[in-house]
Amino acid sequence: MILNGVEIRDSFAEAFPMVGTRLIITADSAKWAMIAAKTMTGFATSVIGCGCEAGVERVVPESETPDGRPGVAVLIFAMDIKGLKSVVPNRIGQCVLTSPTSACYAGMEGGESISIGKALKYFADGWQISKMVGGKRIWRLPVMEGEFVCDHDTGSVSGVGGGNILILATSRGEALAAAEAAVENMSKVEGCIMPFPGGVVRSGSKVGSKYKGMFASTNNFYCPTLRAQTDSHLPPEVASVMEIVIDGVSFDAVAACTKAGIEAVVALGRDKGVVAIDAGNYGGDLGPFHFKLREIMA
Amino acid sequence: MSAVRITGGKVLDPANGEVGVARDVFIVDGRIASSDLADSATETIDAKGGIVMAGAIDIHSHIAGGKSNIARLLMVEEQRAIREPAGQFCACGGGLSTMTAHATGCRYVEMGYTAVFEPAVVAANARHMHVEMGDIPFLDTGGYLVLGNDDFLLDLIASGAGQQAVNDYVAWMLAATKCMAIKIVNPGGINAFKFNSRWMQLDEANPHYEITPRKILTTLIKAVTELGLAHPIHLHGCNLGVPGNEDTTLETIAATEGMPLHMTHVQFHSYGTEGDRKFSSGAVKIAEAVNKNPNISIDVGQIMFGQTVTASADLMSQHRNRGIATPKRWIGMDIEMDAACGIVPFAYKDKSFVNALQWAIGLELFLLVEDPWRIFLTTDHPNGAPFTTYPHLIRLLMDKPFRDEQFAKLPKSARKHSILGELKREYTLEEIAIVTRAAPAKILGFTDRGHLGAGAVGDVVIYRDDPDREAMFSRADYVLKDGQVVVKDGEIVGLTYGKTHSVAPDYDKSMDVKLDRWFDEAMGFKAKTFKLADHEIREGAGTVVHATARSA
Amino acid sequence: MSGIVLTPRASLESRVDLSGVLPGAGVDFARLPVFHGGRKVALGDLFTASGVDDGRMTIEGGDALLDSVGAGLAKGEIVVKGDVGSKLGFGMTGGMISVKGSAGAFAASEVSGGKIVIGGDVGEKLGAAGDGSRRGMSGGVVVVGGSAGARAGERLRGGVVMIEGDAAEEAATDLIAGTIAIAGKLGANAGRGMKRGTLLLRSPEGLCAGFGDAGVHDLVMLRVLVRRSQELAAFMGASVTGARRFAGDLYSGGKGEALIVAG
Amino acid sequence: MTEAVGGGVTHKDVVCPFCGLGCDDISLKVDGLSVEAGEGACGRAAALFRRSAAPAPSARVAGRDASIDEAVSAAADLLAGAASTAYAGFAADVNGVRSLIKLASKTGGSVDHYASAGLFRNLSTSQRKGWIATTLAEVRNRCDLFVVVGPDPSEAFHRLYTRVTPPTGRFVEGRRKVVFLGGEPSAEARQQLVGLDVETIEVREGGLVDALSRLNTLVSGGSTPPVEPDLAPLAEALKSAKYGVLAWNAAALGADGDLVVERAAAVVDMLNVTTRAACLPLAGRDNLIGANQTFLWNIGFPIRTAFRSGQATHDQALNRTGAALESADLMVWTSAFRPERPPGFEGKVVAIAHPDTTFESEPDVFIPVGQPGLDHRGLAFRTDTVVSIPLGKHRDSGLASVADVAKRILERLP
Repeated sequence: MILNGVEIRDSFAEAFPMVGTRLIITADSAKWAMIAAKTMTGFATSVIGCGCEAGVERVVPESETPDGRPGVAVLIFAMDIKGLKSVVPNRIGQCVLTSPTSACYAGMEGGESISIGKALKYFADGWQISKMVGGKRIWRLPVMEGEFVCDHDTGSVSGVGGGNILILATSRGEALAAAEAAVENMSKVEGCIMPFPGGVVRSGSKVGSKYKGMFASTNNFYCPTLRAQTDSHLPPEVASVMEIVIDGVSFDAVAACTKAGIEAVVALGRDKGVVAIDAGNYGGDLGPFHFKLREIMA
Repeated sequence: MSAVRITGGKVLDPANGEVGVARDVFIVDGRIASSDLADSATETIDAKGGIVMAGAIDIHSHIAGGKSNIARLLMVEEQRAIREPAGQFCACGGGLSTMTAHATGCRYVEMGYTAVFEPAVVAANARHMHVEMGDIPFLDTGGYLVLGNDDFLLDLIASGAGQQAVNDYVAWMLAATKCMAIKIVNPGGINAFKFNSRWMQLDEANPHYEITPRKILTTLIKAVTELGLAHPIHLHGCNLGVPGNEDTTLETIAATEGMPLHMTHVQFHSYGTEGDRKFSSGAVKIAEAVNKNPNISIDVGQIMFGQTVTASADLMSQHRNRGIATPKRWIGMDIEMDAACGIVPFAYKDKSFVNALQWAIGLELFLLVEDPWRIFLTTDHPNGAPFTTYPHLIRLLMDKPFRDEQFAKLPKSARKHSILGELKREYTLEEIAIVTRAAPAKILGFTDRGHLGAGAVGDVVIYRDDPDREAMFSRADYVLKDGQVVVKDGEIVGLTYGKTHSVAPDYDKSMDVKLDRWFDEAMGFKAKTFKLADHEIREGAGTVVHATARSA
Repeated sequence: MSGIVLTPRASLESRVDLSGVLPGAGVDFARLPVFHGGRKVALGDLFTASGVDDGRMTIEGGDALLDSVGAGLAKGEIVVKGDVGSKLGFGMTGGMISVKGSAGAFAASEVSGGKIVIGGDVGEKLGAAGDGSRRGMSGGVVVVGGSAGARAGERLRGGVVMIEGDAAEEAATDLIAGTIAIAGKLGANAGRGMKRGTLLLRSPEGLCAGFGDAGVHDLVMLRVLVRRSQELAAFMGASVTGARRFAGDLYSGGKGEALIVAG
Repeated sequence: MTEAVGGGVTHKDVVCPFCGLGCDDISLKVDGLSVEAGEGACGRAAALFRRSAAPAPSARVAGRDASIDEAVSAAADLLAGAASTAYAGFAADVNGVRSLIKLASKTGGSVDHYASAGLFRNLSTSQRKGWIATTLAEVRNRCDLFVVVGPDPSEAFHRLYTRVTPPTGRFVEGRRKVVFLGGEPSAEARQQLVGLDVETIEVREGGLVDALSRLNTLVSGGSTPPVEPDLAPLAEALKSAKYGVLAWNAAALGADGDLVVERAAAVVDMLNVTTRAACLPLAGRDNLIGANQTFLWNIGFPIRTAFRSGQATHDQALNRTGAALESADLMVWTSAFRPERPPGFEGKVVAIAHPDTTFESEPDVFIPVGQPGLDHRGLAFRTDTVVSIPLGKHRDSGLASVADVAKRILERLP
């Protein structure tokens, strides 16, 4: 399949189940809401090394937030519910509780509940206050600046982690420009995050390594400089590859996000140096979710 | 003359060696008669297909008194939820673990019980106990007087007044309170708690009197032996409910040196400390000791799962238990230089490791103690469970597949610590008749109860021979109390009241002088006010006084 | 409102306990046993029952002698077009009760869910713990259009109580948790023994001596409350951001609060 | 013990039934029908035991003298016709109470005792949370620090201190201390307290709840705002006492007395974590405690219970006499111990009462009854709920007992 001169390779992204949750972080200003959100989703690019994958999902307007202040929705994904229960309160405790004027609310209902305020209340050393109103419990933790307000818990969802696209381009600059365009378009899709820096990962990996103890290592098949030494998957004109990894609350969300990314890249076209769109997989036997690029773009 | 002939049933009367004998039973003027006395039976009861037994006797059930009233007060939810069934014989009472007097008599007699004994009469509360027992229909009753924490006694022992003085005091107290046996609850421990001790081991000295529980126990065992009381000391030992108390229980058995002792609710005293939760069954060791020591008898105090309330004179242990109260409320009282009480509502949960193991320990005891004449069927009502669970307990004892089925429902962690699954024994009907009738009568010294021989009281029960023993023992087809039919086809058909039993061994009248002074000085009122008069018992009927070796 | 309609046959002279008279049970209402004075009678002796039991029930007229109306209600709706007596909605877990007139003592006592709206006044111990119970109302919403008698919210454990009129003395005594908003005047000794929970008031006057002033604060929590409870939004205004905070009962080591908010 | 003297006999060691302390050293001089209390009787007991030589009044129906039979019949008719009966007064010995319970359960109606306000203030805590309580003799022998909470209970329990805090106690080392918190001893009490350390801690009017709250917080190791009175020394004294007792007369505590009781019990609960302490919750008179105990073992509920068609329901607010009378059409007033004046009532009234009872308006049926402990034997409970006291018969007045009258009415019911 070729769209606007860009080859959509007959490949698929192979993704795994993850469990995730959404939080709404508010603050007195949009600026501080974003600072809290960015901080709490920092160092959360890959479960391999970070224990979770997290990112800003969207900016939430005042009219939609639980306290009427500017807000940001974030999504956090982990490999299992136990992992999620551990990372979520930890991140809120270190990065939201500490962030000026912030408050933190459940961003989804249903599923297994993930303690947030319930776990964080002990910081208040007995001075914590719980309120149960409208069927929901919320905690107030007195802090030096005033009070940190945080819902008791949030819901969770069985989501999809590791959706991806690979952008194969004729130069590093063109690859990055295409990736940026893709991320911008993908960010509009609700229910998804691109957890890597700026949404882009330049060091896509393969499973395993020659070194004992390494779970992942550089994806030499897509490294342009190794073309001569390895069974390269790259066409000769490709000089740089950027990957965008997608975690989402559902298969459909990840599929929509994938599509949005490809569309943005295709819009740039072959003229802007994009040669092909590919996706990372492991042969299809490991991850239950397969995002077939050509089906998505059909 | 009134005479009743029960015909067509199979008589199960282990005391007289009759096991399923097809014969008629005659009751003349309220007592069992030999056939030739009852030719002109005025009433014939067809017991065809039924099993005829003597009325059952419960030797340990907290049915009355101040602590029962406190329990009723605390368990208002239960009282609201469970009311006596409406009908001609309803008295507007209610409750299950806190059953009111009238309901207690009705529910017991429906199961075929005709005598129930209150095992913890605090002397100061004896008058209340008697007046309340007077409102329990159908049942013969009597109380065991709680001694062993009373300051007068501890002072007597500590001051070296001698065994004779103790004997005289015990006799004086029995006469004053019109009780029929002596109970000891946590010997010296309740008293020590008043001096702020929180634990009391068998050989630990009381903080004030400096005498040990062992000394109190052995002194009172001697006293009841020398006074000639039929029932041995009825002991609730030290360290109730404490993991590791199996050692205390074994030491206590050893301390008797062959003198008779009845140990009550032994399930609560058979705990080891093995396993990762430091709680394990001591039933094997305890049963072995009971088997080896013919001077020892026990009742079990089986627990059953569900809500109940624990009521005990042992405030020392109840204060420790206050944190596990369910619902969260409890009452304690220090009582009159005499004893105490602690009432803690509690729900035994089958999902709880400890509760599940307690359940198994009770059954292990039942199955491991070999001599049915020295073990009695109790739940320590209401402490382990309401007495209404007896039929279920009987089925657990008689029906191994049923028992295994119940056992399988318990947490694996608890089952791992119990040998219950390996115990193959099933109680026979005869053994049930022994543990619920013949043996209780014997251990209490009744020669005219617990059997169907000529001269015995006309307390007779006819059960339908139902293979489901729980159903069988839940409702008797017929119950006769003193020869009068009070239950027919499982329904109460008439209201009667039983008698109160007591003993009155003689004592040296110099004890009167000592106690007059004690009451004047320590108690602040008069000994003669303390003493119950005959006219106070059952509206003037007085008690049935049983002979003792020294009685006048 | 249709459903079952109960119309009194005559004015009542003795108290009537309507425990067990609940919509949605699919029973013959006329034959339901109820306590009347010292006797048990059939509901049909006192009321005519008409209509279809579709989960709703209307009591025409109403009477201050009608006790335990809606006690134990779990679902459905009850409307009383007049007054009720003691224990309105006692132990209710869900559903809706609306009383046009006034209610007696122990209204909404031990309620754990659902909503009760009372147009008029209520007697003492609104939402309080009943005899022998440790805890009062633990969830749900109660709105009182008029004033409340003494000890409103005693031992309240949760839920939202909204009193549009005054609250008599000793409101929120030994309050454990939950929220009481009082638009009118507060009687003496409010909040004694308050452990936790929130009083929303117009003025601190009436608070017991054990409350300490913590000053005026911007409280993000208020913005959340008005978005989660229409009753509290009506009380505080949707744009509320701050309140003067009093903490108490400090005499008993309590960590409750009284927030003084403008109307 | 009975001695003949002059124109009568003197009964010694008579047990007094009134306040619930159960003093048993009263002497009564009985001459025919006249009774005069001598030694041992406190002022109130002397007044209540006193009888003139005049014979008791006859039973009355609608104000006219009637035989007991006629009065019993009239009472039975009224009961049978009543829609809603309030059994009020309810002051009788245990047998009287038993019979009244049977009557009430048969006829339907609510039950309350006229002196029950204090009992229910105590139950508000004991039933809800529980407490650790004690009895008179324990206090007498062990208590080294006796804290009187609120008004001096000896106003109602006259010989209280003589009974529970004599100068020496068997296990009390040193001088016993009595602290009055928010009350002060009467002149009579001061005489009983000679030889003891007596301290009074003043509490502002209506401030007892707050004071007890603060005491509880201090005993629990918390802090409270520093307001007068300074209760830290009392908290420390209680913590270092061997057997501290907090005593109160709940009937004298006022409308927020339930809160006082709750906090006092909490203080005791906390003290027992490290030392020993107990409550001595006093309440009631005229066998209130016995009536409640008898109710508990027969019905399962405290008094303030209603019977309707053989079913008992317990509601402390609705079955309070005052509330019950608002919708009752018949009041059965029982008062055997003293001529307690019944509350005014618009409906019909059956009074089974002390011969000297006066009424706002003539009851429909009046049946005079004897006093337990004077005219007939009986049983009453002491105020500490554990001990019950046997009451004797000390004169032949011919007056029936409450039990007899209630039984006869029951038998006459249709």
